[in-house]
Amino acid sequence: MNIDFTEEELAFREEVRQFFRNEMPASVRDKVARGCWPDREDHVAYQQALYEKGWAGVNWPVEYGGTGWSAAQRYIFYNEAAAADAPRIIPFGLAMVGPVIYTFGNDEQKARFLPDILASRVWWCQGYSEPNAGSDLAGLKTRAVRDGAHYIVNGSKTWTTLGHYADWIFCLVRTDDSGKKQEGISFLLIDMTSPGVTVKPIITLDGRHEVNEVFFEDVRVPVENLVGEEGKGWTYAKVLLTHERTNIAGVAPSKRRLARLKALLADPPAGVPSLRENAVFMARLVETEIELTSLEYTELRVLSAVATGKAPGPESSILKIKGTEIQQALDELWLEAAGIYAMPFVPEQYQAGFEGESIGPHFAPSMAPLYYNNRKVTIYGGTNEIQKNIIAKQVLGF
Amino acid sequence: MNIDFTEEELAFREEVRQFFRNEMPASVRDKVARGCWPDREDHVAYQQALYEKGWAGVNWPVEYGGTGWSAAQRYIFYNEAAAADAPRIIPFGLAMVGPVIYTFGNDEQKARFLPDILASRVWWCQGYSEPNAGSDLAGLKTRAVRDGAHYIVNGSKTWTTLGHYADWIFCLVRTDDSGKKQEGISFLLIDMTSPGVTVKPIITLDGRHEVNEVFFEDVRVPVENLVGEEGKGWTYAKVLLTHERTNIAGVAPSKRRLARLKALLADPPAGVPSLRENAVFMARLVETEIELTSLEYTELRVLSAVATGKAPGPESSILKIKGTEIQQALDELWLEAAGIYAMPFVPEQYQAGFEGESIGPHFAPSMAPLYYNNRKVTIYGGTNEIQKNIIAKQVLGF
Amino acid sequence: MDFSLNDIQQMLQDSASRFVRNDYGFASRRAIVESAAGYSAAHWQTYAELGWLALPFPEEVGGMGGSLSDLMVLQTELGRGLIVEPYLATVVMAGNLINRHAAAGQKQALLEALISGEQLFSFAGFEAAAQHDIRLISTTAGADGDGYRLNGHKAVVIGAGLGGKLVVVARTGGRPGDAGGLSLFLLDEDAEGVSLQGYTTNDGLRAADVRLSDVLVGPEALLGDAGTAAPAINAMLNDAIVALSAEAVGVMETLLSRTVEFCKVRKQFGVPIGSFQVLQHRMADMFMECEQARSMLYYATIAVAGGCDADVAASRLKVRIGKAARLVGQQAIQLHGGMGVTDELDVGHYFKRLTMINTQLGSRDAHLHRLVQLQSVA
Amino acid sequence: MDFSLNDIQQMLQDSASRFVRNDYGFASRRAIVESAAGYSAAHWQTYAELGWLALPFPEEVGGMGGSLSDLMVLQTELGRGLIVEPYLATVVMAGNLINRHAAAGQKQALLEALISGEQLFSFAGFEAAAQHDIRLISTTAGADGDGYRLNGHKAVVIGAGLGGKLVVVARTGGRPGDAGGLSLFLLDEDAEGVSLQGYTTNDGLRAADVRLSDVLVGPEALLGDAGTAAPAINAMLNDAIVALSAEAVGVMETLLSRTVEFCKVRKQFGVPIGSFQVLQHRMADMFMECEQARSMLYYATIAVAGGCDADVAASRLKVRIGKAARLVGQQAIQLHGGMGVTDELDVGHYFKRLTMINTQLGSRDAHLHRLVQLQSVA
Repeated sequence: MNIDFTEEELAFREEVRQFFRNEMPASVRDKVARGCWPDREDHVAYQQALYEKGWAGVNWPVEYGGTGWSAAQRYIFYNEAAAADAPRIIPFGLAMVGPVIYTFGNDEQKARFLPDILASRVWWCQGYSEPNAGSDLAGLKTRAVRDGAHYIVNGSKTWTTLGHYADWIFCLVRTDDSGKKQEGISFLLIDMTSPGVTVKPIITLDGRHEVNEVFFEDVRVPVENLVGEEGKGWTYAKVLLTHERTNIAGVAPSKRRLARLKALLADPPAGVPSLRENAVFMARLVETEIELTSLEYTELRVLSAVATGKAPGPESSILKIKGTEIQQALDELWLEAAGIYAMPFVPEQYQAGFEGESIGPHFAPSMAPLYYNNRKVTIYGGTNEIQKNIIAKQVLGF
Repeated sequence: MNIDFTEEELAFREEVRQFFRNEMPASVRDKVARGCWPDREDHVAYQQALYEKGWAGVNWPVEYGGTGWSAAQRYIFYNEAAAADAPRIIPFGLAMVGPVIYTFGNDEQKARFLPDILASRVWWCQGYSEPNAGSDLAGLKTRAVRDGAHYIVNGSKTWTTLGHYADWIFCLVRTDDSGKKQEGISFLLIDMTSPGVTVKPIITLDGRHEVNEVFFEDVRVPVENLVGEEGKGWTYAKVLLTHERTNIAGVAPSKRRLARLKALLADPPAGVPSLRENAVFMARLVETEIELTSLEYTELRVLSAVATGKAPGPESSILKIKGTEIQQALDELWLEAAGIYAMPFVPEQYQAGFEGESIGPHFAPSMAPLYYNNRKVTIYGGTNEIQKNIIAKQVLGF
Repeated sequence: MDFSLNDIQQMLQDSASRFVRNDYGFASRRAIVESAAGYSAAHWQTYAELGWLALPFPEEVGGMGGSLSDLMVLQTELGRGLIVEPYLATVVMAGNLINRHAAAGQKQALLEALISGEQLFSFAGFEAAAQHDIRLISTTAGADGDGYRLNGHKAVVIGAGLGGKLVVVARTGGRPGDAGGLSLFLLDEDAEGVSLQGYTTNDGLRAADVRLSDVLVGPEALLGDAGTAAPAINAMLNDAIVALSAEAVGVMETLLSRTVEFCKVRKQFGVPIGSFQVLQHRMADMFMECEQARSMLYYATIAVAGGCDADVAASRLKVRIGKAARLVGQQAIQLHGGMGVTDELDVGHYFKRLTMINTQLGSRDAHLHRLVQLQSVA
Repeated sequence: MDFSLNDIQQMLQDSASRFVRNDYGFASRRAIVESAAGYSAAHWQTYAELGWLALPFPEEVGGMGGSLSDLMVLQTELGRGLIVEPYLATVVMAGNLINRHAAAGQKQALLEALISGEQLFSFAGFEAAAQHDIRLISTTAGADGDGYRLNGHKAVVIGAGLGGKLVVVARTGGRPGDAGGLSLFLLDEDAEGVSLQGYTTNDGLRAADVRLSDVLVGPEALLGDAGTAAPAINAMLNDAIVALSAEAVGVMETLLSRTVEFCKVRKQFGVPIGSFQVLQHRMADMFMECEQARSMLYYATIAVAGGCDADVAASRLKVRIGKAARLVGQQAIQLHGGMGVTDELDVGHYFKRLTMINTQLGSRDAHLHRLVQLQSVA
């Protein structure tokens, strides 16, 4: 058992720190540090900086322009990124459709799509969930009917995160419903500018527009946009889902949020309650910290197993469940730290460029919206209840 | 809304206090106060004192020798009994088979059995659960086959509390298995001295002999010992189970245990950790106290509804679930209060008459066995999981 | 021993329930929240006509002389409607305080104006550094001629900014940490030196931060005796915790029934999701939390009204409500899935209110910590 | 970054696992617990032969020079067997302390006797008033001629009463509350003035309360330098918490697998009870607790071995193990139903051990409180 970094890894860490110090756009860092939501341009600017450095394809193999990093290097990268207040890497292109294309796509598709994904020149979004197919994803109804060189797509997708920013969408569509419901699903890439595609905002509890419904009305999609085989989409999607669950855990960002909270409590600005004197609160904080350290080591164990050649298995469900529980525990701790100023709803205050007189401590009024918004994390990516079903079935053998 | 006692009720309370001060055997009170298990004679002595006073049939109607008390009077009685360190009233005769007999039995049975139950001259035990019929009580297999003026009983019962003290057992037996499993069950009274009845101890985790298996091998039971109609036993048992669940809540004894714990912490004897300085522990204590107060008022609401003519319904499942959770929370608090002296297993120290040198604070070594023993409370009387099924089905309509 | 409603309570429950059902649907509530006024003046008049504004006040000032239990019954129903009018601020807090502490002469006129619906009030007590602990208040009211000069900053004054009057807590003596020296002043929102920074709260109420800079008032602005307001404020806060908790019970019971309905019709995997045992047990847990919260509400209402261990009872209630609200609110959202986090569905708005109720008047953590400290020295 | 076992660890795991499977079945364990000796001297010799007694000690005294990780691997397997021999007391606690603090000359002979299996030891440190806080120790060792006179009462000395030697912590200086002034003494159990009140613990170990009344010892009884033992004791306790927690992980993983097996075969309502979703999720929760506990064990092993924030890491581990043990233990019993509370089935005995592990070396509450205090002043 050994988790000490090698000399090479320590040198790598220094290089990563340098990058974040010097090459990440400062305006983006400031927004994240202040709890503002970065906009489309911010994300693109950050990801293109990564691309320039050759680091956009964190998980990609070298042959497709990826880093080819070891598990330890990826661990270092994610921790340094979070510590430097980098925004999350938008996963839909780089972490989701990219790997599907280089794993299951044909050479034409690789040549056509991968470079733009890696360089963040094209913004992708995900078309999985439907109004009546949430936890029961395989029950999806959006249909793609073959018509010569095209599929005609009809139906709708929902909870499409940042779909209003997107140029392309990757979709699970039904191409056959004669057999088992999982078997008639295909994986299709759709240009959002195609006639018949409509994006409708969904406003969430925090008052934000982050997710969307996407409607397809007789949308013609060239057959060359089908990834892999028709009817095999479910297989490709399942691989993705395992990665998505691992990604959702968010250990490094949670560490950053916890460290920031402890710094706040150590030297509370005016208007922040003196919570270090409240042992009830502090016990919650300590227990959350312990849970997070445990999860960090669980993640390291999974990474270490992957490094020695084992595939990430249903254990990734632990990462999803515990990671999201910790995120929500942190939301609650931060909400408590907002004290009486948790109540005002002043969204302008946590937008970039706000120059007015702050209501209460600057961060405080954004804590309730964040708490509301983050209720989603135990729902999306397969609800935590679905994850426990997976553990019961695939790990415990029920 | 009003829970103030009337003048009459206050006078009644004084009378109850007087009784416990003067007429409950002092040796019994001392055992309970010291955390010792009262033996058969102790229980009988206490219950016969109640009988002498006319208070043995707390829940019984006056016509059968009961008190005919109002809900408020019963509430007062149970609280005073707990506060005076009275042992629990052994429920099998007075709270279980007695009510079944006076409700569903015939006149001969009433005349024959009720006086001895009321006077605690006969010790009853309960024959419901079987090795393969626990949560699925209706799946019971003990058979009673009619043979002229007798039933011939074969099978076994388990978890029979204090069955080794008992003179009689009331049993659910299968008299028919042609229809639905609930329909072929009958309610039979069996003399434990009948040939073919064997009692075998089950030693529980705490090292005690409290429960038993009872075997029936060709036991001849006169048909006049059948209560009510053949095949209707399940109906009678269900009524009992609702009462049992309510009884299990044990609000008054839990209040007593909590008060005792607070007294201990206020002035801790040598060897008891100074837990009042430990806010983590104290927060658990305060939350348990809040939960208990809530449950007390939930119970009062049920009693008040019963008093205004409503039958205790599936809400009694809340009493069972929360009451047992609180008992177990108290077990854990007391275990913590035992500190380092939770470890020694010295059962002689908490037997009556122990005069040796105590290992640690007198109460401490009995806390782990009590904690172990009380794991049963969320299992028996219908597991807490079964109770939640009942709430989901009967209250929420699933 | 009787927990059934008496005739007045039954009437209150019926009228409030009817009002919420007929006149305070989710769409009309949304319109009120989004309106410039931020509350419905017409509804406020209805509340006056229904006697709700008069409920807790003595008959001699035109009140109904209702009990804390009566108020509890009403608030529970208002909770089911997510009412945004400043009933808690005006009636339960500011009005209560005026009734408890103002001089007889002041009381009559102020409460009559309140009861008739003419005048709104808000309680400008809390401050950033004090949070909900009134003893830590630092706003000062120094003597100035025969009047006073007020300086300070009141945080998140619920109901301020609607053109009502402010009942301000300020120190005429003592220092932050002292219970003594607190006084009450009545100010107009637009008085010289008073500046309001108004906003909507996360749950759709109107509120404001109130800054007082050399606000000069005459002696008539002082409500009741100087320096002695702490007991009245404390008693008012205990009442307010009961009323707020009653509202929470109404919100929670609504969330439970919405969730049960939803799980009966929402299908996944070809069956209603309510057929899954895990979700059934989750709803059984929500049900038990609602019932236990309601029971604790009864306990605390009786204790606070009876003045017996009222501070402890109020804190215990707030802790119990906070725990129940967390489970019921979070699970209502979880079981609604994606729909639960949309602005469109009412469920999310009940959840938001419930979350803010935990913050309002001191959180579960704050009250639990207070109880632990009381136990540790008891 | 590598969490796989190295060759030595794999060998330890294999040999311990084989021993538990072949030689430490539940019936034979019960016979050992009920025997007059209370442990198996024969097994103890096996432990010596397998090198387990030598594991953590340096090679120069005949040890294997094993790491804390190696010890962790072994203890996890021993946990699966509910071993009652005093491995923790003799090797992990008393031996560790001798190795850390005794003078070189003393160390050699004592550890050789330990490693060969000839001599048992126990750690007589804790006291009733001090509980597990070593700074509060009040047992005194006053100077007497060129030796010492010991007086005090040691509480629940695990492994005492088996004829081994006691490593006693006593004050040669300072007062209860001081970290300074603590010294270690080596006593025979039957020395004059030493009286043992022996018993079995709830989980089948042997232990004793040890009273010291004017126990006169020569200077050779002092282990290492006088008055300076606190750092060594503290370091030993951190190691012991890691080892004890490793044992807990073995116990928990065993309980989980027993429960899963049981729920697959136990039928009610005509189906295996493991087909009920609520019970499946309960076991998924148990699984996650086991995994998170194991992860925390790795973290703390590395931190304690590296001497980096070792006190905090050990407390955090003990808190995490306490939480996991509570859920896994209690739910294992609950899911076994009536069978879980019988003395007959092994499951209950794993549960009993797990419960006592929480008490041993300081409970979850005690360590969490300690961490809260550290945070509050950090």
